[in-house]
Amino acid sequence: MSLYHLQKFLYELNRDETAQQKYRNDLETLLDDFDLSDEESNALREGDIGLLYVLGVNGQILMHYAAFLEIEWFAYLELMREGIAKHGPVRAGVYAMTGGGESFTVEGKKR
Amino acid sequence: MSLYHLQKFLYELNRDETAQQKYRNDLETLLDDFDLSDEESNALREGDIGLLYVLGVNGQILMHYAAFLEIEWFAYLELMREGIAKHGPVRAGVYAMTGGGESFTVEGKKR
Amino acid sequence: MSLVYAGVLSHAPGITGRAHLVENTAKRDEFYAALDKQRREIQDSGAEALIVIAAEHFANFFMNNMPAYCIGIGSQYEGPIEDPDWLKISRTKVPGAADLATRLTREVMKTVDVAYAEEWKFDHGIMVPLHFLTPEYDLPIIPVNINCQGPPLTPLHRAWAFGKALRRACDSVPEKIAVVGTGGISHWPATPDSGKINEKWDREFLDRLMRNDKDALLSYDDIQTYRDAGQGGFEIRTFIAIAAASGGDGELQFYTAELPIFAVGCTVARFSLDRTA
Amino acid sequence: MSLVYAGVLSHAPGITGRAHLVENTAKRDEFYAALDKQRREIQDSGAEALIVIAAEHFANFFMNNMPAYCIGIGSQYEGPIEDPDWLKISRTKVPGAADLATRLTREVMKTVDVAYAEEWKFDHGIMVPLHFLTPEYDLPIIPVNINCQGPPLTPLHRAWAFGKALRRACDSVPEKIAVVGTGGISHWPATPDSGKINEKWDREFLDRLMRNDKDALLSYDDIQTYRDAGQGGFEIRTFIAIAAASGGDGELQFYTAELPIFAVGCTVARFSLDRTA
Ligand SMILES: [Fe+3]
Ligand SMILES: [Fe+3]
Repeated sequence: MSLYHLQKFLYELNRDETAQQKYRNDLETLLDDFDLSDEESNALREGDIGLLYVLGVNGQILMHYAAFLEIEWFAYLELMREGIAKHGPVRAGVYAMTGGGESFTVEGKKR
Repeated sequence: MSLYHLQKFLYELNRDETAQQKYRNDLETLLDDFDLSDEESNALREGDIGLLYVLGVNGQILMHYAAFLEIEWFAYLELMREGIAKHGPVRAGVYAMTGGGESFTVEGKKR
Repeated sequence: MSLVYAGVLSHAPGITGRAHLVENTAKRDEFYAALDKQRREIQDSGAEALIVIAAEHFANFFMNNMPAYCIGIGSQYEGPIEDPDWLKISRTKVPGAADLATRLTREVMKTVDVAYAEEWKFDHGIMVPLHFLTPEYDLPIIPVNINCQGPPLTPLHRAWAFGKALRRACDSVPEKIAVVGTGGISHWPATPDSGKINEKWDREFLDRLMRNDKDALLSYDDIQTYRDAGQGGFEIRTFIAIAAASGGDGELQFYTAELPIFAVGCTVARFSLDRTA
Repeated sequence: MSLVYAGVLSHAPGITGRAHLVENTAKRDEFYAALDKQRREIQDSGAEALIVIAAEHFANFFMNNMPAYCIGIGSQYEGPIEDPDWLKISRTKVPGAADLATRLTREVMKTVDVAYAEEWKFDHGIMVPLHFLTPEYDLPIIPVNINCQGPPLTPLHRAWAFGKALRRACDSVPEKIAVVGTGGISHWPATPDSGKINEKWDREFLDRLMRNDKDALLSYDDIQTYRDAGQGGFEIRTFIAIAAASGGDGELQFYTAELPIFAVGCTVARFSLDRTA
């Protein structure tokens, strides 16, 4: 049930300014508070949106982490697509059955 | 609804070792995270069990704070009684209608 | 009868957050106009409080304690929890209705088992509707959540039961109350498929909703919904609760699938209130 | 039928935490022997998992999201949340039953709206029972909470409905399951009145409980209960849920009001299981 802890990390980060400060200033201590695998911790250290998506993090949680990392909207969508191309389909969570996705907006296709 | 925040402070303290460390080492910063009146903050600074009981803190929350402060069981009960004697009846919360209380155990009466 | 208004509207964060990216600005402004009309209808109803039945997105509720529904009984809230620059809505305080909400909660609890909360950080699911419906944030808000996010989800027939219970509760108090349900229909929010909309599925759902056809509304199955309407489709629970609460026919005031940058088929509708609900 | 055992027992923290202070050690040991007998009965039932319906005390659930009930669907828990020296129970890991609990939750949700939780820090409300009933912590536990602490409380008739739903859920799975309800009867826990026990009220309640008299059990009123039985009296919800789940008569195996240092009338009982429940 490690996905639970990975999502909990991001849930706390999304809603708690103290956690956000800690993420910026003392990430290792913050990571220690959660029961994470090495792959998960590394994805959080590197802000690896694509891998986090493949690991099963819900987009409703992930998109706010991307905003926190100041990743622009269409770049965020593209990072998830790249994650699937690199790591394969989503492994767990609600999206476990989803595929690659494509760009559905005229605005995004221009980028 | 300040009793809500006062109880929330103790709820967090009871369940979170990080908050417990902060209580011991950096109490003012911890207090700043909660929306408390001066009377409430002072009661927490001084570990004033009697006043906290009168302010309406639920005993199920308060007894763990007392244990955290290493207050012995019968002393904990007595502190609540002293609080009522000093500050008057419980002002809010579930116990708002309760009175003074007495010792109901042979073990406690001997103390 | 103290329920004075019932309606539904979309809440996707792009509606405010990506407004500046839209190419089809005519359609966007038509949508905004429909939302402004809804604002006036609520105002004209004389509502003293607005219940917002939302499908929030892991802002307050997580799998460490995920209630089937929750009602806010606080006296004040704050929002948005998201980065204000991202959502393009400034962070603000929103008045609650503690006493009224507590009375409603006690009544609802007689038949439906709600959680309650004295604090709540509103996410886009509530802030986007409020931005359009009470832009001065001067109407007391009672937030409600239905779990549309983390399985096991609230079953559809229980979302219906909740809507009925909420109506009974509203009709038991003297205050005039408006209620809106805010969700999405088919959509794939915050995923690589963001912007995908199944217009056919949407129109079929909206047809059932406007007819307030209980059996047809409750016949959806989560596995099929996920396949045809995405995870966002789970949010039909909020619209279904409104149909149950209103007990009357709906009037679809606006729908478009032509704003995929908003990542949802944009919807505005109101319902007549059946007194015998 | 896969529910194989139903019983109730007291959970007050003094039962372990203040055991060393007791003067009436003979009565205390008689109580402990009754709990040990309950342990053996559960073992002999062949139960593969133990559901503990508890009334927890602001350890996991607070008024920021207080569910009427919650079911734990985690694979592991930890406890006690209290100072182990204070409770006299060492901190330990407790195995959960994630898959079974999730199946039960989905079934219960068809009629009763439970919250669910993937983590849970057990307080004395669960740890004291486990200390006696599964001292090696080797039986998978499914924790359940009913809100007996923070008003608006779960109505009694809904606690009954929950017990019925849980029974239906247990009977829908192949596993053998035991269930215990753990609360107090009259008591004034952690207040200046700690140690007060209304034995007359307790015996009247236990009589209704052992007869499994639904109407008599559901006729209690919270204001009267608070007056006659203290805040602790709100915890009758857990016992009522067990009566509903069992559908059979109870057998009172132990009761005493002679251990006020434990701050509760100490109770152990089991129920026959009505197949037509
Ligand atoms: Fe949504
Ligand atoms: Fe208790």
